[in-house]
Amino acid sequence: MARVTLVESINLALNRALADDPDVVLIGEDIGVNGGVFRATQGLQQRYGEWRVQDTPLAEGLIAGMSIGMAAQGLRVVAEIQFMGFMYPALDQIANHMARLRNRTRGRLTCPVVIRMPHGGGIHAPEHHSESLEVLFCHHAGLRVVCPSTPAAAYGLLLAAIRDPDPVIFLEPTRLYRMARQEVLDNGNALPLDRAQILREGDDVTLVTWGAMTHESLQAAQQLAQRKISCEVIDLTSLSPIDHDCILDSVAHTGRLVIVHEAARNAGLGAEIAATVAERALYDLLAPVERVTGYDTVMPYFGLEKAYIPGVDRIVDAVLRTLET
Amino acid sequence: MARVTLVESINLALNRALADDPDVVLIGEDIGVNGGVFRATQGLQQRYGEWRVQDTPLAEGLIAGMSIGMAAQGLRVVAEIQFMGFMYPALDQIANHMARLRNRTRGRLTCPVVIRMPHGGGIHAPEHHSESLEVLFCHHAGLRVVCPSTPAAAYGLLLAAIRDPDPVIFLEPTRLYRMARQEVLDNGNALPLDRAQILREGDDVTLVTWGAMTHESLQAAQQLAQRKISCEVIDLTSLSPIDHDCILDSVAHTGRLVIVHEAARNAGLGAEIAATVAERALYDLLAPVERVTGYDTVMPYFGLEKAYIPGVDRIVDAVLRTLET
Amino acid sequence: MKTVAQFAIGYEQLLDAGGRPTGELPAFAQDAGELTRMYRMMVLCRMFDAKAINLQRTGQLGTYAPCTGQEATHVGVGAAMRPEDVLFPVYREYGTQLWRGVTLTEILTYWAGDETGTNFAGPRQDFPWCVPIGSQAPHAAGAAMAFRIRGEPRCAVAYIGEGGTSQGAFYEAVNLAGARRLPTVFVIVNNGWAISVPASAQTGAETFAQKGIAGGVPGMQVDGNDVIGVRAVMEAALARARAGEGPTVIEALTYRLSDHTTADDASRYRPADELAAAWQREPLPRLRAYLAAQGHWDDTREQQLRAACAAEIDAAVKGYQSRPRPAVGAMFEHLFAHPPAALAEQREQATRYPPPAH
Amino acid sequence: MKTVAQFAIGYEQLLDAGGRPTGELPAFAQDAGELTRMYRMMVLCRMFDAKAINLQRTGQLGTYAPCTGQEATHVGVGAAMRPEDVLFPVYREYGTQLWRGVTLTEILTYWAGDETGTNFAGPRQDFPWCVPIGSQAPHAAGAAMAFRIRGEPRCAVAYIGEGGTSQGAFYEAVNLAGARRLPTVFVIVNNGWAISVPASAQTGAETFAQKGIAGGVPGMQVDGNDVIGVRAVMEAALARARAGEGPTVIEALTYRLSDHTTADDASRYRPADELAAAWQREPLPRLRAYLAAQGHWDDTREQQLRAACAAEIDAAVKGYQSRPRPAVGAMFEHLFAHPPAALAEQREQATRYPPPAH
Ligand SMILES: Cc1ncc(C[n+]2csc(CCOP(=O)(O)OP(=O)(O)O)c2C)c(N)n1
Ligand SMILES: Cc1ncc(C[n+]2csc(CCOP(=O)(O)OP(=O)(O)O)c2C)c(N)n1
Ligand SMILES: [Mg+2]
Ligand SMILES: [Mg+2]
Repeated sequence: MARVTLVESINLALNRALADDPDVVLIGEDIGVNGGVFRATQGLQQRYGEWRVQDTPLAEGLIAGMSIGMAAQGLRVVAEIQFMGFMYPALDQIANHMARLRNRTRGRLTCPVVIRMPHGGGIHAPEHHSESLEVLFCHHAGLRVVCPSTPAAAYGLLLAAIRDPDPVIFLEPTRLYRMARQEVLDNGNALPLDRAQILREGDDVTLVTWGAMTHESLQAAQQLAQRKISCEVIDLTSLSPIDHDCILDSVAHTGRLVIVHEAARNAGLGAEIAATVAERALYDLLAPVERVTGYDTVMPYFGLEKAYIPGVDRIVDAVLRTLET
Repeated sequence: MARVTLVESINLALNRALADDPDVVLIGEDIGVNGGVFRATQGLQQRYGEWRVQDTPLAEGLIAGMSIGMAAQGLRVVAEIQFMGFMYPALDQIANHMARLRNRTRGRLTCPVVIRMPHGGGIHAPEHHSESLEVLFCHHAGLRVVCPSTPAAAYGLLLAAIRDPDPVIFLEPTRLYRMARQEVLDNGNALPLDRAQILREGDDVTLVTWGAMTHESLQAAQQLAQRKISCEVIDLTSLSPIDHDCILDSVAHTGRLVIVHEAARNAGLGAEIAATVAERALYDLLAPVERVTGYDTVMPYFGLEKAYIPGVDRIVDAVLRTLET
Repeated sequence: MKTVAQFAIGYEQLLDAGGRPTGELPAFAQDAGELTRMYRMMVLCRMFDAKAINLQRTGQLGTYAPCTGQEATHVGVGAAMRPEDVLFPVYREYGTQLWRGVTLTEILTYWAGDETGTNFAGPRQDFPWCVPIGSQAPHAAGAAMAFRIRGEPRCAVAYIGEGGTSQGAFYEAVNLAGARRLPTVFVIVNNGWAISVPASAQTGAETFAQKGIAGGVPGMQVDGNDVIGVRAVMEAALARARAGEGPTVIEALTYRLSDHTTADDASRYRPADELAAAWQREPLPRLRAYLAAQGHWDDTREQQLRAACAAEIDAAVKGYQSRPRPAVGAMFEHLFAHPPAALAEQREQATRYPPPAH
Repeated sequence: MKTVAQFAIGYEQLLDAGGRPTGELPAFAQDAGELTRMYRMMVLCRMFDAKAINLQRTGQLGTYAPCTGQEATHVGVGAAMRPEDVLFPVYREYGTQLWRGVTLTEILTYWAGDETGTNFAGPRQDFPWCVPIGSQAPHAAGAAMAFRIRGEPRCAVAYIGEGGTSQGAFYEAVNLAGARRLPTVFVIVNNGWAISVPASAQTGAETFAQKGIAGGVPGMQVDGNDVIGVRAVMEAALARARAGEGPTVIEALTYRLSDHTTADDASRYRPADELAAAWQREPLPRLRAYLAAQGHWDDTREQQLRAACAAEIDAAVKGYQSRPRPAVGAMFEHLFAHPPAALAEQREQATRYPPPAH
């Protein structure tokens, strides 16, 4: 069992999938010799050849579109979009075809595609390299959206996503790629999709978050623990479908909910969580819901990105506000 | 003062804008000789010539992209996307450039562009002609999103959108294009952006809706009135920014909130409204919030579209549920 | 300045507008049975079109996209393909689809707003109709990539209208196919119009065939009303592709003799004389003239054929009209192989609120 | 099969790799002052590159995209344009931008992650750097459309990397410009690589210049390390455009002598011998050799020039380092001319939570 970073665990899972199943094919920009700009695919083209680990021409719409043709032919395509801000040209194919082909043909043609992409900012990168656009995928039926926050989760969920017969958008928290190491057993075991994960149990307030913001949320929980405030921290992990039961159970216990995400607040995924609680657990709530999110601005150039990404202070204050009542 | 349909009021506003301001230019597919597939631009190319009312090559990404170059040069571009399902290839340009150019250049270059497109289903059209994708625009800072539901609102808001110095996504409820007539004074007066409109005052429940669903919502309110239940019906009109004050005032009065929209439920714009109420008006709520929405499926082919679009019954039942407590 | 690259676009026509061969005809055209089958399919399409338009006008069908005028292109392409090839149609290439085993009933069911129409019983791997213009081209390149990876001697055939060639997705697909020498044939159906926009306004390119050059893919034009010419160039392109020599772009010059769809009124924008002239070049009489000149056709056979087609169409319409209507639950059933739990609740709700019958 | 269209791609080089004229040089090249200015700008770019890379390596700048090797293309294009033309750059064409009045300080400010760097004091209508590859091409076509509508004798110049030509947006823009004869010049900078992907894997096209043919736009190649050649073909293309004769696609053949950006390590994927060979063709020595051969240059002048450039760069770096840092509120200020009320609340909140100083 090796202690690996999140990006290394992705590499392990991709390697495992390629080794296990000859139908698995990787495509993307600079994923071949270069091993991807984050090195997620490092060494894989050398091992599996130029057709199974393939650099495409520079066109994200093409990457998504060709994936559909390949997948409908029975290949299991794992496509990389280099940065999330570049996924827009792919969205037409993802929303209008990938998410719909099974339904459109009443099950005749299917799209077992995983689209991997980095998610979020905080790495001092140029414009368009730090976006958090998960909600744009979540709103589309026919897609699963997954965002692991630990190496082990990344490994098991990526394998699950690749083996799933339907399209999965797989978001990789850029800031966490190399932040920490964890023991990951490369045993080919997939983790179940569609499930949230409780990262820390607590009694006073429920914190729901995902991706790199799990980091700040756990730090906030720790700070609050010193003030004898006990936070339950839920890593949503599956952004679509949302594991509402996990959240509702926790809110039934704590009575307070703070949602933390890096994406812009307006019509972000936090809204769906808050709305569901307002519908299904209104009477459990002891205090108004709080959302701690990116602002309704565009992600600023990196000089101000730390002012945009919710910090521990903002989370702590939001939790304290829910306890004022 | 003429009694006109919604699509005719759009035509009046476009004509007025072209007549008043030589910088106004219309672009789109089939908007010239053909006057647009819904006839919104009927007669305008004949009147203003082939350069000011221009058919583009068949490419929505291009339409959005060229709009940016034109607008940054000081033209006021009104672009038509033929159906909302075809807006995806334009989203890259809209999100990555149109919404950002002012901010990116610190105000040096701006994008006074209006992108018009039909919104919603119910017209027996083929696949991709009936989408409700407003939330994909709303999540992006730097855009305004407007959706009028009456001919008079369409006229005044379209003029406001064209005169606004920033990009506005202008959604036209397809099902209402010819449903009703209203007196519209073609006097060149714009209506204020950013405001919701109360279509019907009431005391027991607040219904928030927009676009074609105002129709079913008003019908539901009428049915409920017969049962002595008084609904306040708010036409959101400005989908981004949301006029939260209008909603919060109403909920403070009624204590109950039902949100009605045609778009899919998951991460739809209704979630933002419910979330904001759960944050800012929790103690006003006498009952859980209800959302009556399209299902989390893809918009079905038209044989089942009436099963997808929320009907009056579903709205009535949701209102009744809020009154059970 | 020295010249570093040169390109030429050729034009093929094997039967002229009067049905006269322009030279020696290819082998398949020596087979009267084969030509008759092709003629039969063209007539079936023409008659089906009329029926479908009629069904739409009488409220028995949704919006329908006719194929009248384009039958030679559609049938020529279909006849050149092998069953194991995969078709990526747009929305009006019924001749190709029918040749490959899609049924008239499936076509009607699709235009009635029912997804079951796309669940072809025949060519199981063929893609369904593709409404977002241009977006099918990358699917074809992707399928061809799969054939290439697996070393299968199969081809992907992507249709696109001349209007559709303005979409970047088309170009991206051509470029990929060219870069990787994928077994793909892109058939540009230049029918003169993209709804109300004439081909001349769509591009400054002298031909649509030359769009391939941007991707290093050879392009050529063919008289799209000459079914023998279309089939011949298509067979050659497929043979090249199967031999690993890469993709081809074929521009078929034909004409949309009908409205764009039943929701369109072409008289708003299309000059009447242009339409009249196009009727002079249309594909059916020319093949019929050739068959007759060869002694393989006469009025009796024509009447028999038309009666047989009418019967086939009637039977299909009956099948269409008596098909089971989709249940409300159908919209939830095929989204996922393993649907998330929440969907079951919504399905239950939808079933409680059935739509008003119509 | 008859031929219906023919195309050729030409290649231009006016100074060879040794700095020897290949024929008669254009008028501007008779003006030693002008050539010296061009040489000066190329040297400034080269030296600035080194400085910026150094700032990045020492933590004083963010990721930076170098231009080393491409100076002749950038300066040649800039020198051919008029001030009233509008530039649509990608991200490394500093030579063009500097020629047009963008400052070194603005460039550094941009790469420091500060939007104020894009608020050029000089060319107010030029577009800022464009990160999403290919997406600037339609902007250029749109600006050219505005010039056309208003009848202004101005041109839009869009840069794109050879990798960027794979994006549909590029093709869509070329097609529009061709269809409407818009005054646009598309400059494809073929520097051999798109990060780790070689030009040969990007397309099956023999040249990138031929991508114009798809849109009916003439294309040509030029030696992109020959600043005289680049400026000459660019001037011709701009003159054509201004005369209403439509757009041109120019492929400048050059080489990225550096890493893709400071975040990249080209030694992972790029053969060392290819790089070494490219250094033999690089642009600076060849113009210098020509100037020297004409008696307009010598070591003293070179040393003076380098000292002057170093001073200019130092001053710019000082200006950069002492620039005002953006306040947190800046991210709210320029979203809208008339910001919605809710934004003020968020701005207030953001101000309460300033980021940790760094
Ligand atoms: C992306 C997209 N934009 C717009 C439309 C609306 N539309 C349907 S058909 C059509 C014209 C297509 O013309 P062409 O490609 O020449 O095909 P044809 O109809 O002539 O066969 C348009 C604009 C669409 N279906 N998809
Ligand atoms: C849409 C998009 N996809 C991916 C990237 C990441 N990326 C940045 S530069 C680059 C390669 C560009 O190559 P080329 O167009 O040849 O320009 P060059 O860097 O060689 O000047 C890539 C893939 C991007 N910026 N935008
Ligand atoms: Mg057409
Ligand atoms: Mg390059």
